[in-house]
Amino acid sequence: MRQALEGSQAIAQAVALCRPQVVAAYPITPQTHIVENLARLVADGKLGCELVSVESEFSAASVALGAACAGSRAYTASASQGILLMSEVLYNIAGLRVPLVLTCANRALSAPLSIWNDQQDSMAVRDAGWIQLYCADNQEAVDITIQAFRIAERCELPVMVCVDGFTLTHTLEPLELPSQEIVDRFLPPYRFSRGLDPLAPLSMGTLVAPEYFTEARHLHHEALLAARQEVEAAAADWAAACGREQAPLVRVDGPPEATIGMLTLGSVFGTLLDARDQFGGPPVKLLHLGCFRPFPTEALRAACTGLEHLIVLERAISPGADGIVGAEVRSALMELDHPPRVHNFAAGLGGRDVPLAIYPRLLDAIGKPHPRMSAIDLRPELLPDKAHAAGEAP
Amino acid sequence: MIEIRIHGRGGQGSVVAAYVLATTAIDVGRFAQAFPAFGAERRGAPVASFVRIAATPIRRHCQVAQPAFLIIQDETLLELPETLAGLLPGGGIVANTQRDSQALSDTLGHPVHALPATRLSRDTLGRPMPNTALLAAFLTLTNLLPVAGLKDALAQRFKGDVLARNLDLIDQVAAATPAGLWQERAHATSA
Amino acid sequence: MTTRTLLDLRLNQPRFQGMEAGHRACQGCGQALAARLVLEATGPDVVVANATGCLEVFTTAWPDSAWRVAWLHSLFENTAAVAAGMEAALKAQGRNTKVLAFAGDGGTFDIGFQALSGMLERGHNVLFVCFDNEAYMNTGVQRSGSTPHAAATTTSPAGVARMGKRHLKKDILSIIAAHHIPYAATASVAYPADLRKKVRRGLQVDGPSFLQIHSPCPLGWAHGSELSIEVARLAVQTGLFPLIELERGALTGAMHIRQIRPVTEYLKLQGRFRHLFTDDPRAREELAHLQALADHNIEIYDLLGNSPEALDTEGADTVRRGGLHSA
Amino acid sequence: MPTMTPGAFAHPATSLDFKTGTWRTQRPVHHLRPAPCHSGCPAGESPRDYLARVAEGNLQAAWENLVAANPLPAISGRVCDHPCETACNRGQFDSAVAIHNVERLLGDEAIRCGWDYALPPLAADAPKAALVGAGPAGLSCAYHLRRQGVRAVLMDRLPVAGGTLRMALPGYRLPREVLEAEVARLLAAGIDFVPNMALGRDVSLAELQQDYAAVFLGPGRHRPRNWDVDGHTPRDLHPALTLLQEWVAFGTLPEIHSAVIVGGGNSAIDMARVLARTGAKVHLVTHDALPGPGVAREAAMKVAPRDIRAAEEEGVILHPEHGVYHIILRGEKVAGVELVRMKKLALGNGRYEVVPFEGTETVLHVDQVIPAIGQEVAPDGMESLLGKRAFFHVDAAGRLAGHAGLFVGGDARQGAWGTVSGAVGDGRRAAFAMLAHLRNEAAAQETEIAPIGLAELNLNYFEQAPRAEEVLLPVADRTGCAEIAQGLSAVQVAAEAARCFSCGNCMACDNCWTLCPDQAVLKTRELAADGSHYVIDYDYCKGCGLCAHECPVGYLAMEVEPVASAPFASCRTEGTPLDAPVLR
Repeated sequence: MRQALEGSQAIAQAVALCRPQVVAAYPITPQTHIVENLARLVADGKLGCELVSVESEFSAASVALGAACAGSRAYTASASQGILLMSEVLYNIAGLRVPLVLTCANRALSAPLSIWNDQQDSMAVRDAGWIQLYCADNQEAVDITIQAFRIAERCELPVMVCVDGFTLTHTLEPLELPSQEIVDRFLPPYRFSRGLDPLAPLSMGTLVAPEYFTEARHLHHEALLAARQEVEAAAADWAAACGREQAPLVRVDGPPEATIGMLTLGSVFGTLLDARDQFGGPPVKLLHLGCFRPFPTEALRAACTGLEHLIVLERAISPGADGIVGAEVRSALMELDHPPRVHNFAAGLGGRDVPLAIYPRLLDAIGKPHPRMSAIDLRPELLPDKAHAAGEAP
Repeated sequence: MIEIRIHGRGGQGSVVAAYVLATTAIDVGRFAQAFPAFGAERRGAPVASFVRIAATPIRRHCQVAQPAFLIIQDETLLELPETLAGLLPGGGIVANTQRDSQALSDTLGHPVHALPATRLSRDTLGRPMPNTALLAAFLTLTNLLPVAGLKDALAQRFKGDVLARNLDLIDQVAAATPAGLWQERAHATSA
Repeated sequence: MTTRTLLDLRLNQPRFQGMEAGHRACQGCGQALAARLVLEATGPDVVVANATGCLEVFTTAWPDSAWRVAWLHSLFENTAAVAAGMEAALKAQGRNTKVLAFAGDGGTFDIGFQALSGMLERGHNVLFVCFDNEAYMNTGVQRSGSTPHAAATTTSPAGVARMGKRHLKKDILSIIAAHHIPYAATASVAYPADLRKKVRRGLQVDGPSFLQIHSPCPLGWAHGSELSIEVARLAVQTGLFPLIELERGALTGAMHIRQIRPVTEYLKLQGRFRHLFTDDPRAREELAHLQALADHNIEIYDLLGNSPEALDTEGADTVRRGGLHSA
Repeated sequence: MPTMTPGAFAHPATSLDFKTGTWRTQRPVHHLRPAPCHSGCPAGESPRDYLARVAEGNLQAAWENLVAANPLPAISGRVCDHPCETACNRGQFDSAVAIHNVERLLGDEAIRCGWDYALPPLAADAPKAALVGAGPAGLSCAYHLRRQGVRAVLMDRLPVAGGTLRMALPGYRLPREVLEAEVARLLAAGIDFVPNMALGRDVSLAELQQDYAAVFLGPGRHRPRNWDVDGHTPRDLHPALTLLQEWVAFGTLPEIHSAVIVGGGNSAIDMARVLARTGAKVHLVTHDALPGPGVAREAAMKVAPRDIRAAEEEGVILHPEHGVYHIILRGEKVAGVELVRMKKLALGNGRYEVVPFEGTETVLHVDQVIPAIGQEVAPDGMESLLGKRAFFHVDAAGRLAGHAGLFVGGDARQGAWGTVSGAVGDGRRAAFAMLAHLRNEAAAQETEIAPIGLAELNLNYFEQAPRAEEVLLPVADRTGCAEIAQGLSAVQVAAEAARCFSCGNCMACDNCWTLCPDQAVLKTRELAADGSHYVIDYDYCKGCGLCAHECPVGYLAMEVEPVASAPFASCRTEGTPLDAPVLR
């Protein structure tokens, strides 16, 4: 039933509905409210799980790994610097094919230090071998968190649910929370085939020599690619269970005949929807990439057929490269007969507000020469003079 | 869609006020959104929080740049230029102050409704928490949402004596505030 | 006779102002006060490695910085290692600029402990200062290894099932002392002269030194911003936060308590212990537990002074007309 | 508009651009308040301030501060009943500061070193005033008039100045050489003294009022009040004052074996002690109570507790809260007295009534009764003014209603303190009233500000420290006029000054400067305009209240932040010079 909930509160309730048995909690803005709400549920006896208040994110991921291997459904949450601190463990968890769910409350990376929202943290660990799902709003944050547990446990791969810090975690919105019965029917009790069991004592995390390493990595890669079907299956089953339409890989909103597309990840998608209504102009197809790993190549090709221009609006910059999502979108669309020209921009770095007015600016920018990768909302007046000049089109 | 900005100081419950107002709207079947100006609220530092209320789902996730109304929890904030920045022409201000509404309206160039929320809350709640009184005045002035909705929203957060005192405070303020004075202004901006 | 401007007066204060006004700390912040007191004792010839946390956030909101000393913030968990690197470099260059490491209790007891232990074991000539406000305050009062037993935080709330933090406050000083470093001590903002003396002792020793400064947080401990010193003083006078000095692992100094106060006098001023004053039997049990912990400290550190001394808990903060010129 | 720097580094102390003062909802303010020792002193001294000078080692500056109110410290230091010590906040902490000993030492040092009263030279056309009676009231009034540049012509019917001090105070309390030295120095500083000039005999009041625009009357009380019990008085009744004056002048006393002295003032106690020295068995009966905590000043004996103790040590038997019910006569000779318990009860309108209690009668066999129940104004020369009354009815400043230009002070006043400090205070207040009269301006109203209490001090910052007690002559040696109280040494006085809490005024202890988390309190070497040693920088003060809470002396108080009338009042930038704290 419809409730007014802050994003973090809703995520915590969703996690609780999935009956986690071990939760590793460590505070970091803007994720802290999630673990605070879980701690409140435990302290009030409403959630019977082991809440482990660890001393750092490195240990938060390690505790979750240990718990999942030992046969319990494990959960943790973090952001920004915390994600980097635990990155060594993240690669380890994926390589060990251990199922667990982590919420990443997206926040910029230091240096320079910022506590505000962008997606450089989850993008920085895109090669860790995790499934990475992005939420456009807090309703998706609830639904995708619940689906994430089933996806992880069926694929035996860890799932990172990415939610924009502050703009979603600290925003109160009307949300639907499913009943415990619906979640219990959708999500069976935790079972991990390779769990540590004295009766079937497997050895996990072995040393693999050159003769065998490639095959191990290949299996991991295959599993991740196959996970696309599981992401879609989970979305379909969950839509049937809760009655809300899901758009797991790529959400498309706009007239089929549109020749201009605009693709983004996270909460900016809602702002673009409102902006298109407000500013009008040429027909534009708005795309939201709900799943970044595994990269939904076929789904993207289908969505972009017929487009002449595709604006990719990223929320992070890889210094020295031609964009992150933009580069992957270009390579995915190359084999199309008439691939659209990809215009790659970043916006809202370090929490800068992305207003509705970004929409006309983007449409205007594709008509003029622009660098292969640049921040559309850069403030040149803040730059020292010589760099300012270099900022012009090459 | 109506956009409202609430100004206070760290520790004065500005974020709670935004959440309560949005919860009230959602409970009576409207769509709403509330969020704090994201940053480290230091006790005593000026902070702001935002509320959007509309008839259709609110999909955007960005700051409120041109609010239709302001709620000022601490009158000393009226001295900071950024407090009134972007307020729509004719945008109403509900201010927690002992000073006279008309005098403030002339000075600030916007319709102001002044009420001594700190004193009222100290007398009725036993501690200086101006947010409930200011919200009650705002809803009475604009008829944006039924005051009864505000009471239900508070019932979700408080109980027992604290709730009873808050409800009593709401009735006091609603009775002393000209109902519907800004109704058409609230209507005009919600188109 | 000239009318001096405020700024002219500010730039000619008799003590070194290592941290300037205009930082964004909350009203009555114990940590802001402690940091400035430390730098008054060290003077300007220092380099500071600062961990993530309140102190770092409220002093360096670009483009403003409150620091007048060379200062670097890297991450939350690597402060001691960064400081060790600085010390090695300065040694290589033959410069005797002192290296300081600043961290909160989270950055010392928990996430930064490994790097700290490494730095101590390798004997780097660094003074590591832990500003202990007993929880993760920058992220909004979550429990840390330093949070006292039974204190309520947002991640160790006083709920139906539990009365605040279940575990005990980590005895960090004993663990640090077990590294057999030349000097480790505790200090409090309620005794500034004692604090500055211990900073100077830390700087004089050759090798690592550690100072844990009790720094009240009006927001997190939930007391009035004007009570920070009173609360800090009671923490010492009740025995809950003993002011002691350890050299090479042995206890070599302690501020004796002239008149021991019951722990309730300290606890009742703070909202984080409010749940201990309900008529719940577990609350009474926790109060007795905290009193026992205080009595234990008094016993093992021999804190009870048998006769009034000039530098015991009543004498150390006695004021003199014209102020304490030397301390 | 800042320019982004590589790695976003920041320059030192740039936080000064961010004025956190806008966070305040209350602000700390320096609040100079009177200390209880000032409010308690009838002479208007401010011991806290001269104790501060003593603590700083500047005894002359201390004396100069003291004599700004009371020109006779060497005398009052010895004989005053020091209400300042009763009021001292430190009394409720461990023990009051020995203020009277400090005052005595300063007075003695001034005499020893010849410190100058530095009275301003008189202008040729300076207004002049006449003063009748060279007792403490007259001397003080003349001195204060001269400080204000008025020529003071002080006359007394006796050949020497001093009044009651000279005539009635025994040497063991006030040594003659101290009295004469201090009075002489005061007169030499610029007061025209005219001895052997009795009002009514050598000059008339009318003549004075003709020659002088302002006349001060300080005749004191020198006519013993008649005393009787049911109309009976023994034949050889000697009032205490006359016996005392005879002893002080010639050292002789009539032959008395045992006596009852009736009265609770200084002359009663002195009479008892002088008589006890002759070996007589001496009782003192008074309806006053013994002074002490909880005893109202009006109901208590107007004698310093140390003098009461000394009297008991010297054998005087005290009967407080008693009265003489009958005198038992054999013919006209006294054979004994019948005593009864009595109590001075407050009537509620500030007046007191003496109530005897039937059933508590006792008999004392003595051969003499000596009344010491105070004196009245000798009316000679002032009959028209006094009429049938025993004292002059004047307002606080000594103005006599209906007689512009006529002022009265000292013991001659109805409701007088009956002490030296009271008389000195009367003289000072009358002087300023006369000055206003001479310049025909409205007299300034002395507003009474409540003194600062113990609760407003932060006692964590003070340590228990015993009070220095002066040595007294052993009882056996208290024979002649040798001074009994030996006073304190300079070292002991310095220690006492260090014990002073400095209530309500900054003692530059550095607490506010040391404990401000925002570096918003700045220390000044010079004295700031408001007399403190610290300046609060309201650009940055966040109003947390720490400095006010930790100020040991209650000099800092928090007040609600004044909301500027016009919004967007610009904050002060650091370049502009200060307005309040101009540094001298």
